Amino acid sequence: MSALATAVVSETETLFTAPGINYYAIAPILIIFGAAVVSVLVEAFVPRRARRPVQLVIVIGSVLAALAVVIDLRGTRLITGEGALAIDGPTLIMQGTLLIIALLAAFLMAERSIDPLGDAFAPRASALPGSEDEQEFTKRGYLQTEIWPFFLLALTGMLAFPAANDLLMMFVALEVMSLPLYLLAGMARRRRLLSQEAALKYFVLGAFSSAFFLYGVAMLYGFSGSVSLVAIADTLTAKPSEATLVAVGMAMLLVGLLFKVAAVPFHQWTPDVYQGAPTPITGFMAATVKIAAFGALLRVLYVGLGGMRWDWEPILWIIAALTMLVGSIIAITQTDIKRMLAYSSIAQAGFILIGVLAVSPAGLASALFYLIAYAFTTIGAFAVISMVRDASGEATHLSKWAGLSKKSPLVAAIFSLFMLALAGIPLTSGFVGKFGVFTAAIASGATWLVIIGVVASVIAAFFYVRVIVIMYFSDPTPDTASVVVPSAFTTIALAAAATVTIVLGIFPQPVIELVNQAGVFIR
Amino acid sequence: MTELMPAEGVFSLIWLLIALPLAGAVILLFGGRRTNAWGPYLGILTVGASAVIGILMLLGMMQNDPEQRTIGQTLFTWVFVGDFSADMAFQLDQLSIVFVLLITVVGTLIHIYSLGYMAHDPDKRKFFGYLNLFVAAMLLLVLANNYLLLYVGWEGVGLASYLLISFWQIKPSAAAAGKKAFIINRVGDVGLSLAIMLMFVTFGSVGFQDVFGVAGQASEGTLTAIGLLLLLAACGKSAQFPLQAWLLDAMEGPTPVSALIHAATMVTAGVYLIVRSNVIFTAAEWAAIAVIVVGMITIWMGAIIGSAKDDIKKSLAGSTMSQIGYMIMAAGLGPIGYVFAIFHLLMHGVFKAGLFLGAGSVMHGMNDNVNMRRYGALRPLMLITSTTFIICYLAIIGIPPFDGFFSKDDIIHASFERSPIIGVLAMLAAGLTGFYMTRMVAMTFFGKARWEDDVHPHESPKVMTIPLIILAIGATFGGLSLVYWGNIESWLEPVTGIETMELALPAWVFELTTLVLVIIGAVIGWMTYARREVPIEAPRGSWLTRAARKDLYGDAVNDVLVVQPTFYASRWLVWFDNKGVDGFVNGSAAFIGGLSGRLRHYQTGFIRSYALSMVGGAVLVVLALVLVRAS
Amino acid sequence: MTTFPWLTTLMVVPLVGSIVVALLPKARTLLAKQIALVVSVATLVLTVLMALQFVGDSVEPFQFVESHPWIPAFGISYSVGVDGIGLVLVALAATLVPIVVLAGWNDVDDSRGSVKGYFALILVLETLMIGVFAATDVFLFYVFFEVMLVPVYFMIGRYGGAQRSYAAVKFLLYSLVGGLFMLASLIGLYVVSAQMTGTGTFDFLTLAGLNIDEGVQKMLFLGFFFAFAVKAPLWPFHTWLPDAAAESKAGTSVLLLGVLDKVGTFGMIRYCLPIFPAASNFYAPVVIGMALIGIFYGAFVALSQNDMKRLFAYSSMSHFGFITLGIFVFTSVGQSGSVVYMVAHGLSTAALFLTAGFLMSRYHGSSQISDYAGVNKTAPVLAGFFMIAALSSLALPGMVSFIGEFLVLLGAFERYMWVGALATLGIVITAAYVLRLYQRTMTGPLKPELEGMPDLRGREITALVPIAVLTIVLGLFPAPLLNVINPAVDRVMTSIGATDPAPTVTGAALEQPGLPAEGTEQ
Amino acid sequence: MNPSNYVVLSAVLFSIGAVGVLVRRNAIVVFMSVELMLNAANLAFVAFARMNGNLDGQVVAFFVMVVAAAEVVVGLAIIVTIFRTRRSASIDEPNLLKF
Repeated sequence: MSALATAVVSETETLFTAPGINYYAIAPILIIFGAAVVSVLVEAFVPRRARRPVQLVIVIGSVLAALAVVIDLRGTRLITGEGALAIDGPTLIMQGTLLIIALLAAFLMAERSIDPLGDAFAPRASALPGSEDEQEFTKRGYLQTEIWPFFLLALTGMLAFPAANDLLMMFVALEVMSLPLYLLAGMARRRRLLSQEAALKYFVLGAFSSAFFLYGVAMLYGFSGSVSLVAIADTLTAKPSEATLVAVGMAMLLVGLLFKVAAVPFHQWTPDVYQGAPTPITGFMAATVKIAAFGALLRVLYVGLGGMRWDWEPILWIIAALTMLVGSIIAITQTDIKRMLAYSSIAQAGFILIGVLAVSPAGLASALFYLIAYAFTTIGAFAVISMVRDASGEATHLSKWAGLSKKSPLVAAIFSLFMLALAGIPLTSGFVGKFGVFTAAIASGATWLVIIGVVASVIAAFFYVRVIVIMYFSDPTPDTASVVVPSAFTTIALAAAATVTIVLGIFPQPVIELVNQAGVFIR
Repeated sequence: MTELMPAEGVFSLIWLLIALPLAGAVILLFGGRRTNAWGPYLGILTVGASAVIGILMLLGMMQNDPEQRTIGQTLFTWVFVGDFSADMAFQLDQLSIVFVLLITVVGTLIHIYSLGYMAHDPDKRKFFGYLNLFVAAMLLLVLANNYLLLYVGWEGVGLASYLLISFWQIKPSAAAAGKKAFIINRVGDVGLSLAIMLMFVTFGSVGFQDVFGVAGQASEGTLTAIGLLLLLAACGKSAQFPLQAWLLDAMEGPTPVSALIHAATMVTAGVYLIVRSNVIFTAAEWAAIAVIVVGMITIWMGAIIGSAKDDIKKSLAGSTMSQIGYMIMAAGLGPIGYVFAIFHLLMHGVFKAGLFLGAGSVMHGMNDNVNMRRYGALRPLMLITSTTFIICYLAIIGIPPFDGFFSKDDIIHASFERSPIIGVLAMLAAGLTGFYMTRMVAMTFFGKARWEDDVHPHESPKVMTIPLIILAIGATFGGLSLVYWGNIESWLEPVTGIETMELALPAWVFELTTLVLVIIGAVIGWMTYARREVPIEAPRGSWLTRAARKDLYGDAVNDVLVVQPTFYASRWLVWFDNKGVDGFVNGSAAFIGGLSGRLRHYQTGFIRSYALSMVGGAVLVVLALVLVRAS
Repeated sequence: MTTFPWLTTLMVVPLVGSIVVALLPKARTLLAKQIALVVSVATLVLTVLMALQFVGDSVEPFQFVESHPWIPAFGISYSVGVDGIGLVLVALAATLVPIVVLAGWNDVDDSRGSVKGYFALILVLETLMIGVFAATDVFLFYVFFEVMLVPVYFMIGRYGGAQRSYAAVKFLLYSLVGGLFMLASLIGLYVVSAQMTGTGTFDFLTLAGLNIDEGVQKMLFLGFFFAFAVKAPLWPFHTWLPDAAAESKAGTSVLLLGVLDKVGTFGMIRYCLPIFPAASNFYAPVVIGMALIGIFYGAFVALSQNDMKRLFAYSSMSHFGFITLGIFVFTSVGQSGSVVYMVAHGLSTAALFLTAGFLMSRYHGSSQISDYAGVNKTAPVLAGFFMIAALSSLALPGMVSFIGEFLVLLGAFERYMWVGALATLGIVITAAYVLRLYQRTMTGPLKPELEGMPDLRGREITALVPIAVLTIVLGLFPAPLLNVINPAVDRVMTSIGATDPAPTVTGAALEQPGLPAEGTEQ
Repeated sequence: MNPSNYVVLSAVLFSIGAVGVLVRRNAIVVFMSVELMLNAANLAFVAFARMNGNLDGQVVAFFVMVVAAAEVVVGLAIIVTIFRTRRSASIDEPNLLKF
């Protein structure tokens, strides 16, 4: 048994599988899943006019209920579902964060005041872009309500993904999470060609990566005779010799997961999808998929492959460095704000990987904190993007943000806050996050990675700062977009994101305690 | 070392000596236009009050025993760090009181004179403010009890000099001259700074008493270094070779300034510094020799320049250089010379102030023209000015019984004591003095009138002539009285030490020889410039004349050796900063930007290309893992 | 010892003021200025009250200490306190802010950023400046160090000149590069402290007390020093400064060069030396080399600048060379001199930038030297202050800058004679570029375009007078500075295990009357 | 027959699928290639289940089939929409989002 495993596993549950299923422990997943099913039924049976309010009640109610259960479950550490699901500290923190972020994302998706034509989604995704049908639907004020079942299903997958303790569960969760997102990405009301293209790219590449993931699972199964992470870890300790099978399996598994976290060189879908997808969905997916995927990655690496730490560390090391650098470097010449944030999210993935690579409880805690900080900031940033508009919809080209501070000082200030947080300026959540992962990494001896991270941070700071330059230091042009006053939905989401960004920057202690107490993954 | 006496009675006012003119300066300079009306009078009053205090102190000091004439007054500890400490403290002894009197008395006279000379200048108030500032700084210089405080006065007079040289700063030449003076002085200041530092490192203190008390214990090398550094400082302040170039330009300032600062007092600060540090120079022979050499070179440079200039003030400035050269040289002669250096300094202060003020008076009547070739035959029109000028002239060339005779002859004697070569050179230079001063007097007051058309020469008002008369009286009797009545040698002896001269020949031989040489020089001058027609356009002259007109190429040398290379280096560094250092910074930014531009094109937008990079990545990861596992 | 939270109060007052100013209606510009002035003056008064209670020769390393846990998970606390060095710099900041507010009264209009925004930023900056000098927790220091960039960035970028956003971004990124490397070192330090003491800490005194392995010190030192070298700025990390200074409003430049850049040199003496004594010794020759190059490089480049503000920036670079030199020669004279120099440079820079700013505001805001000539004729008061500022910059004896400069040179000379001697030559070039500037702008015939240029007004004079008075008074009576600085410097010297060289001639008793206590008997 | 041959076969199939994704232009064919990869994995699961002597692999295969079916639904929906918009099923044609 590796040193890590000894450190990580302190309980004797290793050989003990719970008989049956602890339903309360997996209730958050079940609640959301149940709500999703109900939501599908609502689509079928509830009259069109009533669908939106009903769906909203279901979504908000179920998310809040799930959140309540997660909070109630705090401190739980158990493995249930015949070893398929691990409900432990990290899982619960991620689930909690996912639920809160999902709630904010739901608010953004429910926003109707921003776009004069309705919400951010095509009234009928099946209608041809620009066709008479579409215009008719728009005129009638149809709203797409199928987004809600998709949303809930994706959320189900996300909640299960970091909890999955065997690779089959993980694969299923991955697909449950991904498939609805593929569809959601293609449902933008405006710029539908881009949106559809994003959906296609996301789907094909996502499926492609799933195939890798699955094949990797197959190899590991072939090696260990089980898809359980614990069993794989044990087999690795027992017979560390079978090089090729394990190496191939591990590599392909990593490819699938790294695709989801958008690590270089598996990142290329990210800019296209982030740019093309409807902005609330981009915000939702940028924040939550990253959490869920890192949750799964962490569990696979720490629990399943912890014994092979010395094998995967150098590779992930290079990938992390590349991810930070490539993401940051390409972002500096972007002209579309959503695309820029997509590259930024790639770079951020690299920073989180630093925490992952610390391979220590501190690394896990710091990665969790970073994910929380990043998720709130990101969803807030996309909320702002959804509000900055001109006649053709969202004004995502950076030139249209020139002098925005004149038109709306408050929004410009909030967006600047998010940019500074992403850049990692102190007194914002992003700084504490970066500080945490760097600290964990240096404590584990990954000093050079931190130095690369520092260099990448500087490069990244350039493009975050550039947005501030454009908003504050340039004079408004006739093309400058205006900021639409949103309804309470977006306002709440934005306020929450901004508040968390500041509070986590100034008083991070409670959350740091939370992630520290989350301890380690259960085995 | 003499014990410091506590400052009691009149001596408790030492600080007031400085504070009075300083207060005057502050009020005049910061008081603004409100003080225009009465400001100049305040200026005179404060300096005059200082003079009175100074005289009282002299009287008080004379009542004490010679050993009890060194008075110390400490106000507070000024700078203190670790082992370093310098007090805001004054030391009044026989040497400083001489300077105090010179500065305050001559200063008062020149203040009064300025009342007339500057009567119509709109910035008269500022002028008096600067003059007061100068007096305060100069007093601080001579009263300080440690080198660091001396440095404050040292630069203070430099500042005042700068401000006054460029007083008519609307003239670019005046502004440039002031700047030049300050910068060249700064070179000298480097010497003073380093000397102070070396003293601290060597002796652990920069106070006069401490340093002189243990100076003998230091190695000769160190003392020589300190001596040379002090000499550098003296060269800067006293316009000695090689830092002489600023003095001639300094004549851009108003004439009273030239009289006070660039003749009587400030430029002699170098002499003060060397004499004050006599302990060090006595112990460091090579430094003393360097002092003699510098002094001798300057004596000749100044004399040659003075002989060739047609500008009356510049000619006088050359003369000043030369005379200070005498003093510096004397100070290099050792204990034998210190007293004479100070003696000559005092005498020079009086007659040179008289000469400058006289020149100012002439200019006043000649529409501020300084070209002696446009003077001539002014004597009948300016009786007082010419008489006083001629008295001072007799003093400077050393005709008995005028004061220069006593002081200069002593120096020449002392130099023979040291070495015949030095003596002969000093003696010959005295002859040259006779020539150029006669030339000046002849061109100005005698010969034919060569005035410009609209000039109506006239005598100056009383406020200007009275100081002239007083100075002339001083020039007439000063030497006599200090030799026969006051005995300056024994007065200064406790400070400088003394050494009796043992000359191979009786003193009158030297005196006579010198006198003969001076008269020969004077006669040549007279024959050339009074008897013959003086052309209005200067003749081309010999190469030496041409060189002397260009200040013996002092500026050209500085320009080629220092100024040009500095600006060349500066421009090169600007280029290097932009292209090199900043170029690297901007270049790395541009590099990353370029890299970004390239990298983003790998994001082709084609799904299959993305898939390819995923497959490629996967293959690499697999290979890497297999390799890692295999190894 | 009082328990009143002085330092926190000093930080809170301007912060609250800033919020109040920011929340004012946009049209109430006058009120915004008035509030800013009142708040900054109140802060100054509080600072003076605090300084009066400072015990010069206290045994405590820090006074006015406050400590509250902040992020205990990382051993981070909100700990503030000042020693003599911190105190004088806090005082410097508190002094300059009201002056800048007053001087910048009409500097900004509504054309680009809002007026109230400018003043709110100044007040925020004051909070951060005080914080950065008062922090005794290294992490807290870092936070202030970095966050300070943000208001300055906005002050340059929003209210600056034509190239403002280039300058602002360059400033920010350059500083961030330094800051982030420092962050890496900071974390390294934390990890080392965790390894050595069991629990990681950022407490300065604890860290300074650690005996860190020399190899580790050498690595960690670099991160800290790089950040400080960029901030100070030391050659060759200086190129952001001319741009930032040239594009800023005069007030911004004053705070930037006068106070903010001091954080760099402050950091060296407060953090680099005590925490990494061995590394400091190891790198000292390199640093001294950089400082020397900086002294001459800055001065030479300043000599042929045609832009006043760039000239001041390069001259500051030269001055920072002196300050750094003084710190790294490891003599108490040099280090005390450096701290005095920091104060002096703050004052002289303020005077230079403000007078130049007043001058520029009278002629289309041009900072080109060649646009001016003979100003003395039409604006003698302005020229007079310009002269005082120039003299202060060239360290005229009798001004506080002289004391700083001389002590630095003396300290250097004590330790390395030739270094000190070489650096002393710098004073000539300094005089050259300063007087050349004065000559070109203030003297000579008045340019026809400048005919009728008004002289300084009451408000402007009010802003300049305190600087001039402080410059001269502290030059003649520096005891208030030296009394508090010397004990702090002694502590630094002890922490690096350095002792002052003794005079070569022994028996040179300090016989002057009125010596401080440590002097020998009469 | 040695079950490990099936593993080799599955690897070959997986590779064919992967290459198919890379070289084919028609979105449907690309999609089928992905399905081929999934099924290659299924084959591997089953073969390994046989080799390891437990049924886990076979169970996994069933799950994968279900997931694949769901994926088909989603995939076809997207591809059909794109086809209707662009009148083309070329996977290279949607190329607005790049750089």
